[in-house]
Amino acid sequence: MDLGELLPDLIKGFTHFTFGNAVMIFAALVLIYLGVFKEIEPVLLVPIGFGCLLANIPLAGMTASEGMMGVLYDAGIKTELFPLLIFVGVGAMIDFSPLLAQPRMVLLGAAGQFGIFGTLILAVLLGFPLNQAASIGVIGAIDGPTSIFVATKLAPELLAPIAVAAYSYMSLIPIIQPPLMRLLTTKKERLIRMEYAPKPISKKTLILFPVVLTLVVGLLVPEATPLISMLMLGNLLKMSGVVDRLSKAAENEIINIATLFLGLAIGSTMNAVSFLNIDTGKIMVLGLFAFVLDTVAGLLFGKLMCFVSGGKINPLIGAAGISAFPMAGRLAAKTANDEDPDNFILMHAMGANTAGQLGSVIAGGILLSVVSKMLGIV
Amino acid sequence: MDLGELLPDLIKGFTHFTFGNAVMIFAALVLIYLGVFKEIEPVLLVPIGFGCLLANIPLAGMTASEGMMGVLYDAGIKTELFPLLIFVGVGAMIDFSPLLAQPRMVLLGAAGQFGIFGTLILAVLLGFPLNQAASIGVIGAIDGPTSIFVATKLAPELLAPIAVAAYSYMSLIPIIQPPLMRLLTTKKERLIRMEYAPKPISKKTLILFPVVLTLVVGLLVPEATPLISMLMLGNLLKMSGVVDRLSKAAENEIINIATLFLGLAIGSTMNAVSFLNIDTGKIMVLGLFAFVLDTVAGLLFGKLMCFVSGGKINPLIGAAGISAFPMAGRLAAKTANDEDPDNFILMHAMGANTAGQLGSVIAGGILLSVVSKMLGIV
Amino acid sequence: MDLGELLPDLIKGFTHFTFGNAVMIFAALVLIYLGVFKEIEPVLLVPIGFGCLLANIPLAGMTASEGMMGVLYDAGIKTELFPLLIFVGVGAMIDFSPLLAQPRMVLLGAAGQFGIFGTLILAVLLGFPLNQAASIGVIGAIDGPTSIFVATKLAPELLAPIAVAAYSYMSLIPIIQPPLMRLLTTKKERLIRMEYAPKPISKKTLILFPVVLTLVVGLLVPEATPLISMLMLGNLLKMSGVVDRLSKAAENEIINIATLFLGLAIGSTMNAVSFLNIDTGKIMVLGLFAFVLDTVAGLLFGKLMCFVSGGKINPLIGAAGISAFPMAGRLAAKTANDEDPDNFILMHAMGANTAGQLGSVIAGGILLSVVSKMLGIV
Amino acid sequence: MNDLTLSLEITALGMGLVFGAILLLWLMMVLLTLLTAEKEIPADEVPAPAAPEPAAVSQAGYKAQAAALAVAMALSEQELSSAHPLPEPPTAIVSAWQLGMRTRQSSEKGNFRRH
Amino acid sequence: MNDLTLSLEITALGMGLVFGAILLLWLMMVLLTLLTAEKEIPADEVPAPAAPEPAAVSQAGYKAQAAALAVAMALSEQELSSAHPLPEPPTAIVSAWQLGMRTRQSSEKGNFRRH
Amino acid sequence: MNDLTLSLEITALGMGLVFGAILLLWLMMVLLTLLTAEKEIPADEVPAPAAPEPAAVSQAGYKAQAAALAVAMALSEQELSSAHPLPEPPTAIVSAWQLGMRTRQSSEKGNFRRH
Ligand code: NA
Ligand code: NA
Ligand code: NA
Repeated sequence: MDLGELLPDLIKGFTHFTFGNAVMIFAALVLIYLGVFKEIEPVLLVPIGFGCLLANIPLAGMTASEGMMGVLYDAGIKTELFPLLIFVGVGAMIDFSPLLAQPRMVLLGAAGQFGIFGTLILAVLLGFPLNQAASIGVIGAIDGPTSIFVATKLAPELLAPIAVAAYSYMSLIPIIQPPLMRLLTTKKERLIRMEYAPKPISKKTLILFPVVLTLVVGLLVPEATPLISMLMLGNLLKMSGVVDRLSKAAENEIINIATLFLGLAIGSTMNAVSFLNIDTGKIMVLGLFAFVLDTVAGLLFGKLMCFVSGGKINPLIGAAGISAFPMAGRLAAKTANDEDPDNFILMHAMGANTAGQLGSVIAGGILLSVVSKMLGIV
Repeated sequence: MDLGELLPDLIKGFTHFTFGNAVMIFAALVLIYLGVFKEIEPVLLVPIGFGCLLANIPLAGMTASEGMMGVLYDAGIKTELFPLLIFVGVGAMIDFSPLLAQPRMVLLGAAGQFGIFGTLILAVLLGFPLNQAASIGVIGAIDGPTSIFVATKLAPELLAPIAVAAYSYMSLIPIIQPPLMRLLTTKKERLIRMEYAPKPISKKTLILFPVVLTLVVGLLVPEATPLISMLMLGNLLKMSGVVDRLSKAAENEIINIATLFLGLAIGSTMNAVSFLNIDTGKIMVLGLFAFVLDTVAGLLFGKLMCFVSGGKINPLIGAAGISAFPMAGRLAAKTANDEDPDNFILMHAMGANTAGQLGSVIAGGILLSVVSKMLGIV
Repeated sequence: MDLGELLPDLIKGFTHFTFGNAVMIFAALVLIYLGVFKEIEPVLLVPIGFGCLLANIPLAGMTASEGMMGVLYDAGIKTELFPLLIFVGVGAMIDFSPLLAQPRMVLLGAAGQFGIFGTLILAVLLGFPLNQAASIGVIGAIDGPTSIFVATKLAPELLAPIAVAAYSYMSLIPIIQPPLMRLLTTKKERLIRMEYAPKPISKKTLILFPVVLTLVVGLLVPEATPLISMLMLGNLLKMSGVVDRLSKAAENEIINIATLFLGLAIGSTMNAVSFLNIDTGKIMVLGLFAFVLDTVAGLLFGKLMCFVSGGKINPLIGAAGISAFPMAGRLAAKTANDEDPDNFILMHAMGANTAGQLGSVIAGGILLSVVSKMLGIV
Repeated sequence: MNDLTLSLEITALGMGLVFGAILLLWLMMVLLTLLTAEKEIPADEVPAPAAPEPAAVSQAGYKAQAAALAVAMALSEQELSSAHPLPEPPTAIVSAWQLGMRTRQSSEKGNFRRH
Repeated sequence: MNDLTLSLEITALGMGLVFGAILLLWLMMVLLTLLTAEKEIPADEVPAPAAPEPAAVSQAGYKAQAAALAVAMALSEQELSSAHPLPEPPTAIVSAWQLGMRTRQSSEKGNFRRH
Repeated sequence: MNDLTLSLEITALGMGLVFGAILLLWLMMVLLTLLTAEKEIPADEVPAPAAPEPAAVSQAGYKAQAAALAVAMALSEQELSSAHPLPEPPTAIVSAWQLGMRTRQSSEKGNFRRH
């Protein structure tokens, strides 16, 4: 062994370093920067960014199937365990009483899914095959776990850009939505006050709701069962009030660990070869389009409900129907409040927002069902 | 693609729905109802019920081996990891000092296992093959993880009804035991007061006990080693007082997550095809019989000890020897206290109860050993 | 079936019990004793000791690949998941600001790695093949997860004695180091006071440090990436201050569970056949040698820095460069404080100590790289 | 059939199904709310914020009240931390015994005892 | 041999073994207790309920006592939460330093210092 | 080449690389510290011990101060425990609504309101 023979080995980290790696590491740093300093979805963007960093250090071997990131990917992404476990925790954090008190708000949760299908069409026009186009469309569900779940089934090769788009834009909602809200509604509409005289929702209703919903959605859209059932399991654990140990575990240990590992595993698929291509760029653009389209459709449907109700419904709550729970709901309430400091529509917006969460999961299941059928996957 | 072709696909959830599914979903609702509204072992019955619900939604695919429930089943039931992890947590919650202060109480822990063997004989008479009969008998251990552990080894096809019977009846103990207690003991016996002048148990004794017990039981009954060792590991972590981090993790994170996943995985095996048959009905009846027989044997042995000790032992504590830790112990003390508000036998009952816990695990291991040998499994 | 036929089966636990088992069980009891009563690294020695106990109960079947210990070993040691997860937690507990405030301290982290290579040479002289000698040398990293990580890659057959040596001696540091400190430094040197007028370290620096360090070390020593990146991930989660959920999970649930399982799994490899041989004895002696050599090298380098700086550096902090975070740092400060109650060098010692942690990981990666290359493993 | 036509069909079908499912959900919610309505339930039994409201503290501004609140919270926290549905930790057994002994003593003396 | 005979045999053998094992356990417990008995250990060193007993609060009934208790509990909780056997979090290092600096100052001034 | 020579080579190479890497780290740290130094940051913004220092309690020794501290700690603990970056639990929504209603009321009445 002489030094001349050894030198290539000493600098192998640098000699295997490609320009693509540099670009992706820059992207990783941007994600970490956005998470840490801009506080944009830090619980996901920091692990995703860090995973991306690791995926672009040559020869580190962490993303090989026997490396740590490969182990996490196989254990939690391939099996879909991580997004489903996150949903158990999210379910334990959702309160459906604003929705149950005003059931008609559920319609806004349907309207806020137009973006999914609009984006699908556009993706097809841009040349994506149907399975990929559908996966890209589900960014329009504006719900991380749903996007990841569907993409894993239909187009796992696009998982990384889809997840990054879904989570990045979700945190940009406070920037994306307000201009659209002001553009599409009149000041008079934004000033509409809504009564909130909810009928009291009994504990029994709140406990039965997740069970019955699982059954109904499960029978209507079997493909949505995993997502909806885990969301509802978390909700049942919380609402039942008798399994504090389990609901605390769901809200804390389970969701925290699953989130950390999910982020790392997804980030670790962002290697230069598979991520740095024109498709990724298209997906980022299409993702933005999906967010805009969802918001527009929600607002327009809100205006329709305003018209039909004789001006009793503030169309701003339509924007909360896109999902993005709970940010979109708070944002709609804040926008109305900014216009008139005495206007409080938070409960209505949260009703629409939880409806959007349900609508997103259902739409994701329907898309999965229809596209699988058409592609003969089933 | 025309709509006529599509329709069957739209309602596939309903067309695949069988009467058996309906029955099982009803059963699932009953389990959830018992857990949530009657607070019967909710930490297990709610997840089991929810898992059962999921197993009977057609085409949901959650119980397939690559579905979430299948993944949990393979990871934690097939490997026996979940019941053993639960035992680590249970061990961290047991205090053996009442037993160590009155070692003769340990005999009651042996008497409370007659139900296992009586049930086995009856199950054989009802036509169950030996491996299944033995698994059904272990319901008489009145200890969830032991029942699951033995059934997984000897008759995994009966896991669901056995687990459901074990946990459902365990929570019915406050209904099952008191009539038997009153029937089999005289008022004079129930009024017996017991002195409690325990010798102080040193910290050293409490720390050495789990280690020595693991060794002794491990050498005597190797088949009981996994169960007894994990129980004792949890106890050692707790009693040592120097690994607070680990004992807290055992008592909280580990047991909570394992319990949630165990319940879901077991519930998900309750599909209509494998659960809805005459065997399940027989098992439910045999399980009840096992509980009754255990209590009777315990009480009779308590009466024997009362007689031998010259009337110094209250036979009620015999009923605490069945395991069902810690409910049975508290129930025996409460029954004596109801008869005479100044009669406190809690420490004696808890001694018998922890002895019952040990006896159940040992009896489970012995049964596993003997039956494996006879069936030539080994 | 007659009793004569049955008897061998009844006492099979004893008939399969070997003298080796007895010796190993004694060793297990010693480990548990040291952990519980001497409080020597109890979070690791108690689980390791208990795992060893289980491995030496004949026919218990827990260490078979389908037994619980086998499952844990395959899930967390073979995949290297447990040591890496522990590092995420450790990273969340390290504060690099003392090091960043006095960057030259980092040199001491290099000096404290001489023991690795000195021990390797000695191990080769004692007849160990190169891969085993290198694994034994890494005991000199004085860092549990690093030792386990490297041994798993190069010589998994020696994992148990290496892990036991690494953790046992680490806790003997308060006994091993002080005599060496007094032997190798003059009283005058020990009395040297050090100014601590650190420049303030900005939050931005503390956040960027783990990211940049991962990149730099990853490119320089790809083999060190898994270890250094997980350490830095934990540190980033903590320092960023925006993902409290995740850093809490890393510091608590993740590290606690991984530690318990790691200890059990490693202990369970300590069966009589593979552990009780002359090699284990040699490794224990070599491990002690590694610790001594590291301390000596650190102190001598500390004296060199003292000389070069014109007597402004207290050479005691050299002993903190061996890693063994955070005991070695505290011990160096305590020794100076014992000599002169008004002499406080804790921050300098902690700077050297965190440098030692980094140096240990880097040295582990370099050794892995060089030896893999030479053995043609790569 | 090309992908574009297909995607348009998926859109029509998909949004139709989404609205259909959502309408059924609406129906389900109305029925569920009706069937499980409990007239006797007062409004405040709907899951309300469990924590004492900090606003109350600042409004009152009295030190004594703050101290009382601190005591109450510390006690409630303590109760909370020992509440779990699985078998209670070992100490519970001992303290149950002690409670029993004390109950006996106090009932002999006729002392008042809460709980 | 049919299954019934077999099951009767299993029962006889099984219960025999269970009682045998339990008798050995009894012996083991007696021996263990004898061998590890510590005369000098006062009774209260047996793991006792760690939490301050709520009963004491209600019996005393004095507000001052309650406040003192709250302080004590808050302090003990704080200590508890920072106590763990693994390396302490970063802040510990800084505060150890500060403690050191203060110890120096106070020892120069001759102040009283607890701990 | 025999193993001993090899091991000597490994030692030379290994320690050389370790020192090389560490020197590069030194450089990196100096650069990083220089490039990210923030003049305007006051010293106390460096992560400091979050917990109130127990020493302060013993030094002061006044009961009133201790009570105030207990209140402060209890409040801070409460805040801490409800702080997490993911969607807040259901109660948060209700209390946000209540807060909104109260803000409206109080702004109509012109009451002072902290936060
Ligand atoms: Na949506
Ligand atoms: Na039993
Ligand atoms: Na080292």
